[in-house]
Amino acid sequence: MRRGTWLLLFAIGCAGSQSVLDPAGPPNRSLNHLFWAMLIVASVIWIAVVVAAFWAALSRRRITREDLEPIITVPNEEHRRHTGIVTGLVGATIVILLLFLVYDFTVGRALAERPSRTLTIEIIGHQWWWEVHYVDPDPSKIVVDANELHIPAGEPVQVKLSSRDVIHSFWVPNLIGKRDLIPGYTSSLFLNADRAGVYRAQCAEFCGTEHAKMALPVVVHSRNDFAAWLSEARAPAAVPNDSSARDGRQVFLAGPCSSCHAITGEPAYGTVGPNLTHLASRKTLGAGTLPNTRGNLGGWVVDPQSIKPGVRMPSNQLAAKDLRNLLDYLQTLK
Amino acid sequence: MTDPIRRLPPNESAVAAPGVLPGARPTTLSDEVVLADAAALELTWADKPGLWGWLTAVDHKTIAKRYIFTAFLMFIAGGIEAALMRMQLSRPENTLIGPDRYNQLFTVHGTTMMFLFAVPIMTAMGLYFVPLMVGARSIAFPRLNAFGYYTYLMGVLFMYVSLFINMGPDAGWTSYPPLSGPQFSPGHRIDVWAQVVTFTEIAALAAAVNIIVTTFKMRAPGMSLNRIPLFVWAQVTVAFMIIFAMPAVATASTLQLASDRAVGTHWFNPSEGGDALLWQHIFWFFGHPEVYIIFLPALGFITSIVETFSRRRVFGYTAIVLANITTGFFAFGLWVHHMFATPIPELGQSLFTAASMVIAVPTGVQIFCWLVTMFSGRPRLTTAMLFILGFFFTFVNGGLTGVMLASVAFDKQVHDTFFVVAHFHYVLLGGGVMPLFAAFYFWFPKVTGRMLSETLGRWHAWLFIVGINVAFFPMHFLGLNGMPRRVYTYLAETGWGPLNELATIGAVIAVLGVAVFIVNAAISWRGGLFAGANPWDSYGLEWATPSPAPSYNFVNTPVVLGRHPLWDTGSPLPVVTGLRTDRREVLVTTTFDAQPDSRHKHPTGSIWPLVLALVMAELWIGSIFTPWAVLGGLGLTLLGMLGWGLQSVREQDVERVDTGAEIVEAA
Amino acid sequence: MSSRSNGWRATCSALIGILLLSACERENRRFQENPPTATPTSTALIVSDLQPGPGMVIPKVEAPYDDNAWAVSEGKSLFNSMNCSGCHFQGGGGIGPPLMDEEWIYGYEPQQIFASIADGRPNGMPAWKYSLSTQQIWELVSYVRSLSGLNPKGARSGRDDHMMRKTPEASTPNAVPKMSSTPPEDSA
Amino acid sequence: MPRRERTRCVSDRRRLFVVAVGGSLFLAGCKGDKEKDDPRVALAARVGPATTSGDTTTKFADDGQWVRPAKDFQGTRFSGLTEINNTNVQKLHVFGTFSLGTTRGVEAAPIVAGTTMYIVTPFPNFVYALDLTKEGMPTKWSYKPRPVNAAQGVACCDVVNRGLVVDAGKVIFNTLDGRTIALDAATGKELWETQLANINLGESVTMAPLVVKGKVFVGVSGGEFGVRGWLKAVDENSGKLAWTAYHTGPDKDVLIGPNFKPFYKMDQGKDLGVSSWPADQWKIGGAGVWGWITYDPELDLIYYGTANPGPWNPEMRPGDNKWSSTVFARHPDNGEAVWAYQLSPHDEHDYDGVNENILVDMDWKGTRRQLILRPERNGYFYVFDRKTGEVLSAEPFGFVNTTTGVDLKTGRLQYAPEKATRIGQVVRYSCPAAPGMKDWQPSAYSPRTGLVYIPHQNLCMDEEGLEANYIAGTPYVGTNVKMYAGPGGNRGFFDAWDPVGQHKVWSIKEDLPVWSGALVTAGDVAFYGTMDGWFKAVDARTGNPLWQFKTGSGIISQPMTYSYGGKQYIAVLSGVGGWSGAIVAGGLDARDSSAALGFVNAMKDLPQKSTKGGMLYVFAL
Repeated sequence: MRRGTWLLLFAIGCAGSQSVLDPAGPPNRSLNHLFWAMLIVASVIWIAVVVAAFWAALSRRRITREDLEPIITVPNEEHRRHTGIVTGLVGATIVILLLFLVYDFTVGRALAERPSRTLTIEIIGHQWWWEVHYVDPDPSKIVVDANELHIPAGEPVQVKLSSRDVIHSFWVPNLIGKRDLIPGYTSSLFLNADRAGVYRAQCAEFCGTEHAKMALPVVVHSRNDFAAWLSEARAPAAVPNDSSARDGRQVFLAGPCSSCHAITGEPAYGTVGPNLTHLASRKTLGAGTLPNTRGNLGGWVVDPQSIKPGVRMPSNQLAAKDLRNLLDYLQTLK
Repeated sequence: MTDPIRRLPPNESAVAAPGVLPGARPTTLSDEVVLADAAALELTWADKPGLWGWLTAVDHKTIAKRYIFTAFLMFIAGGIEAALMRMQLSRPENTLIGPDRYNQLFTVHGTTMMFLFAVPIMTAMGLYFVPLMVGARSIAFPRLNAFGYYTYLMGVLFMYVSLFINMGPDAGWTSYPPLSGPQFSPGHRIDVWAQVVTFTEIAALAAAVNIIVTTFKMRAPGMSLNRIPLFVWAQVTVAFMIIFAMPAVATASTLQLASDRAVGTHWFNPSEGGDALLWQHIFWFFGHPEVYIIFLPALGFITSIVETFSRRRVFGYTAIVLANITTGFFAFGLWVHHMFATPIPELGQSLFTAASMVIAVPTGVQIFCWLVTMFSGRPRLTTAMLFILGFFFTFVNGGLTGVMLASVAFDKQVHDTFFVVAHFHYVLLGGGVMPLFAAFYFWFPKVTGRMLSETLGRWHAWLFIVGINVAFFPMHFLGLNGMPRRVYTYLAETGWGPLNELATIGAVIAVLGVAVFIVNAAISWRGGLFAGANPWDSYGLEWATPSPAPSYNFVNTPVVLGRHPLWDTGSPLPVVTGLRTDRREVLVTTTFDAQPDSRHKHPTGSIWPLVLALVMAELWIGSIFTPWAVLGGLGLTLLGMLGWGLQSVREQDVERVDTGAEIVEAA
Repeated sequence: MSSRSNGWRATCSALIGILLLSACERENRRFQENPPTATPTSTALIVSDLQPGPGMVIPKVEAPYDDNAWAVSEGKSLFNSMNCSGCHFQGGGGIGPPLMDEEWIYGYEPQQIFASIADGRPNGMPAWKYSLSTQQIWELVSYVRSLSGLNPKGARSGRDDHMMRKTPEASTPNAVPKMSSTPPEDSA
Repeated sequence: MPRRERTRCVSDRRRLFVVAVGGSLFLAGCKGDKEKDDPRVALAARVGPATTSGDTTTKFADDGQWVRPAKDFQGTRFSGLTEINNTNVQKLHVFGTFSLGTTRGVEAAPIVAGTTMYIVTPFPNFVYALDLTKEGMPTKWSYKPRPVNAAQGVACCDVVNRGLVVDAGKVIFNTLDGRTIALDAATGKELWETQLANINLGESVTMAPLVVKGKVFVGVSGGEFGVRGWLKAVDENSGKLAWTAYHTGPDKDVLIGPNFKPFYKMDQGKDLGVSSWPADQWKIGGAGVWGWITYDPELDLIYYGTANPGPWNPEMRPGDNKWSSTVFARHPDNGEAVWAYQLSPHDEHDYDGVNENILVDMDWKGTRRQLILRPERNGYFYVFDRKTGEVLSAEPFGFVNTTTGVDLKTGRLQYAPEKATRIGQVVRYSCPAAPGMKDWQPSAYSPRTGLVYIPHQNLCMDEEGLEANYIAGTPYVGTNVKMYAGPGGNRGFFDAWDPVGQHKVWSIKEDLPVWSGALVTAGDVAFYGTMDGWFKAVDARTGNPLWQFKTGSGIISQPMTYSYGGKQYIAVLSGVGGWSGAIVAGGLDARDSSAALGFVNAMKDLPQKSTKGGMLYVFAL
């Protein structure tokens, strides 16, 4: 419980990489102003109503015989006074609501602004992972990645959302509110971050068995870092030098892996699962389910079903040596 | 309750009210006549004894009791599911319940609470008390009423049998396609959901029709529209809402989703020109009013309780009636605020933001009226009132977060997170369940003839109110910290563990509270203090007859001279006589002024409602497995309806009232 | 009241229970399990109706997922993502033979279909043994069987969220399977 | 006979064009008074001059023989033989038959060189040599190449073979599993064999090779299997690979060098075969060659078109996807590309560009030009300047709504955005359907009439994009397609097109798609076959039906004509199948409308109209 209390305080402070109240960009910052304004007003109203109710109920607990007589007729002036009070309160409610409304529209308009020229990223939802395309007018420069989103700070980024199966919802709490990925619709929102860091996005619309394990680390780079990252991301995978990794590459290409996964630069073009060209440089495995370590990767390859039950990746029975080599290879995919 | 019960002298002004029945001759009834009538009426109106009588029962109180009992069982079932989910979420990466089971649990929890508990129990309260409150012998369509209950019962059984054989629905109580569609939900789990929804819709519609007709055509003489108790007004508003809302979800679930799944239509298949968003529009066109269908009856409870225990007639009767109706009306104009994260044009979203904020006004009006009533009255803090305070504490919080959620920008942040989970549990538990518990404490004596223990009641109230707030308050922070709803687990690194642990502790406290209530009810059912006709010295007609109310409700139909009959006139009330005692007869009055209009012969017990419910259950459940069951089921249903209809035709009889009814003063 | 209610409630539950007993298997979702050990034996390779000697009985292997809606639907998704549909389309065939009709070249018994998928067949059917897990192949077996109605109806798939190409498997009439005389165009 | 026709000419206006059949004597007399009334006569009159302007086609023709499927290097399928003509074709009768021993679709042409007829069957690609000198055309020798059975699994659209070629005493043909084999024409002995394609990459070979200047040109099929398309040249004598031109990837693989001068800007630039694809996608980008190659000896260039890009689903391959659906002009010696023109950049609907390029010299708007006539799958009849690759004209020869036309300034095909194929959305009524306005079935050109005879289909489709998954050796398509008859309700046409006037001269409606090639002779008779087995002869000038014969199975092959011993023969292979006939050849189930890439839906009635077969029919007067 002490830990709980401590964290409750922490929660009210609400710092974190997946927190609405720790804005990392202008849109969420203006939303936070709206939130705090509404919260304060709402809190005042709540306290006032609760205090009034308790006071009314508790102030006259001593009951005399007379008190039990029901009051059927109320003197006119008292009635008028009551009417005045209620009318006043209702009026105040309306005024407060109007103010909320105007404030909300103002913030909403600001959030809805469409910057003219921006980087466009397509995010495609799958059960239960994210496919990310960094769009470029030159098709050969399009980068296909998965389960991690990289964006530059200080520049609005357009995110186009679509889904291949069921409804998902894209949500980076630190940056902006969510947007659904609905089959048959393409929608878009603008991400605008001004603070580099890693934020956590998570699917926010129930999408089936593993809805809980469909997260997306969002890496906000400084502008230069982003350019560097992007050019790195465009580089195809190289054939490794070391022999065990080369054997692992063979395991990958000859075994079941390449039926579902793609590695740019290698004859593996599967689209069923995430693109693995830069697997080793990712922070997590299984769409934000596990930290990307060698041990976890091994566990994931062999028995994903016990880590993320229901995931579309089957369990793989590999000889110990093959698994070792495969992991050696996968770890070269920076 | 140990307070002395005193008869109050009739209030002068109330007696001075103009006679409602011009031309009627006041007479006096002797005790002997009343007793003889009562005996005759008991013979006429009581359900038959034995198993057959039990199956053919149509007494609205019997049916409503079954309704309430079943629905409360569902509350317990839903609560157990909630407790299991809280156990699973109490710490990160818990493996107590796997995703497949968890998804079934939260779906069944939501569906149970919304469709099998909240709506049925709220309408059941109306089915029990509306006839009593309007001074009617019975409900308008008793057989339809029984049919509604059995249909609902079939839904309950179907849902829970399914859950136990691993066929529990698992796409959320909102069952959004395409997830709930044939491709992504193989098997029959979602079909169960779609048909359970159908069962409850039919039941709710049957109840709504009954409440409307009972209220508008069977009120006691003198109970003109402006004298209808606010409880009844709330029920009537809700009944109308049910009539408009339920067909929407019936269309979506039974017609569209089920046929997409069973016969391959393409309503929600975007490839073939269907639209996944169509579901959300139709569902929320029902789903949002649904919340008010649960909430408005609770407001009716609150008014009765606040009035009674504040010892003051409610302030702003007209305002509250109008607020009720306005709420019911606006409730249909808000549905898009459940869909702010979908690609809907911003202008449209703004309109729904505005509407969502506007609806806070009528609710505010009611809250302010009660506050003024309490302030200017002399409140007694009974258990019921304690729950009303719990309502103020909890519901107002939820209402205010609701206003915040109307903001598109803010809603997009917390939509589908634990913030929203906290919000609607605050609204539904605070605005629905707490008033319901208050109502249980308030009307239990009327239903059973015995008082619930106030001591246990206070334990119950405090445990429940504290438990609920401990369970759900932290969820606001969880939501703001990024925790989406409907997740079966979460990673330790998210930092959501401690608050979840706290929420689980809160859930345990609330469960204890409910356990205390169950114990209280079990003890008091047979062993509570005798209540007498009017233990709280309340004002409504339901208190003008013995507790529990006899099968015929009133020996003679009371005459109403004001909004608070027992306070206005005192007991015993003036009555009308002239209804036959040797056969079931009800008095039909005019819609506006409640002038006696005609006597209707009233239906007796019948097995057909049960039969029809069974064959229709066969139709719906069978249709999951083969579309041919629809044909067979339709045939059987037609036969069932024929049987029912023939029985009704045989018994059909209406007589106009000319001078049969008389206003008399009780001896 | 409740004692009486228990009576007929129990009867009612029992009835529905019996009706739905099969649901237990149909609705199971076994994500994590050891691949069914029933890998087919050499009997799977028998594709002839003619057996020497009297009274020879070919042992049958039950398909582990024939009755399991989830597994059949996983099989369907594999059928499409592993490009089975590229040759067999939605069962009507094209490059490969149709799978929704009553004719079977290499046998319709679960273990025969398993062998066809795992080991491939000479006229263009690839061997999937090394690309799919045993569990996945069994899921495919049951989906393939569902195409012509060889598994229980309740476990078959409804329409998918794509172009309406044919009646969904759940509504496809059951075909009576038979062996076709020869594989078409076997090489000279 | 002439008299009777004159009577009909006068009596029945609707059959007026019969008059034109009657030969020049009567034609002149009839034309004078009827010209104003019937536009079709007027058309015939207008094309008249073209017939007198001689062209190069006859230079290489030895009309007694038919040594390659298209008869000559220019791909005219025109024979100068006149014994069978529009006045006596009614008297044709079966001279001989021969069973091929196969039951899959037969798309090949019988080949006659010297006194022998050579036939290559569909998989398993038997080769037969029939002795024309003996009665009953007995088999001289036969050859069984024994292709790998598994190759059937990578043949998208039935296991067809489009023919063999005879050159310098060799019979050269391709097998489905990707081997090119040379046999001694006299003995059937194998001279050499070269493996060119790899079925494990989805590669197969169905086309007929072309031999030019000692090189055998072979292209790959497999646009539905994610191959990387190529054309290979093999030395005719040794079977050694001379050069390979890929159709995707960097310029050096495509054999694009300094002499590459495409006419339009859209086709100019460095390494477009890489930069017009998403990363790596060009490696599995399709663009095979399985249609027709023609050769212009004057310019010393070969012309051919490349197939569709892979996968079909265009959303998976943003960019122009060079060099899919492209016409290439290359030097045969080293494969160097001279010009290229992309017919359907970023192909949306499987509009392969493999159709024939018929090389003719004719007057074009007053000047004599070296042209390519090309009825294209995307529905347009292209006229190119074959020296430069300039598009002179591109007019639709049927109902097209997937595109709105070809911009002659930029050379770019203009797509209709509402018909674009999208993932997760069924786009309805896209015309022409995936097989195009005209698929592989080659047309014929008669220098006498100046008309191109186009056998083609009239199909529309519903199409939906899917996310295709690439697994080497398995299909890589990514669409759901459902085809059905186009406007008018008939599924096929046999049309005569005037390339100069850019319009249709006459048109014959056929219920089923016309999936056979065309043949036209100097006797002014055009031949084609139908999928229900009718072999038909029509008047080349008017389209008037003259004669028909019902063969045992549907005809989807290429008719040819030859003479032996001073007598003219017409030969055709009958055996239904191919993509359009897969429902019969493969015994497919029509309840699945997506079967055979959606073609089955349009051919549900075919099993009632035709059965499997494989038979040679030779006709003579």
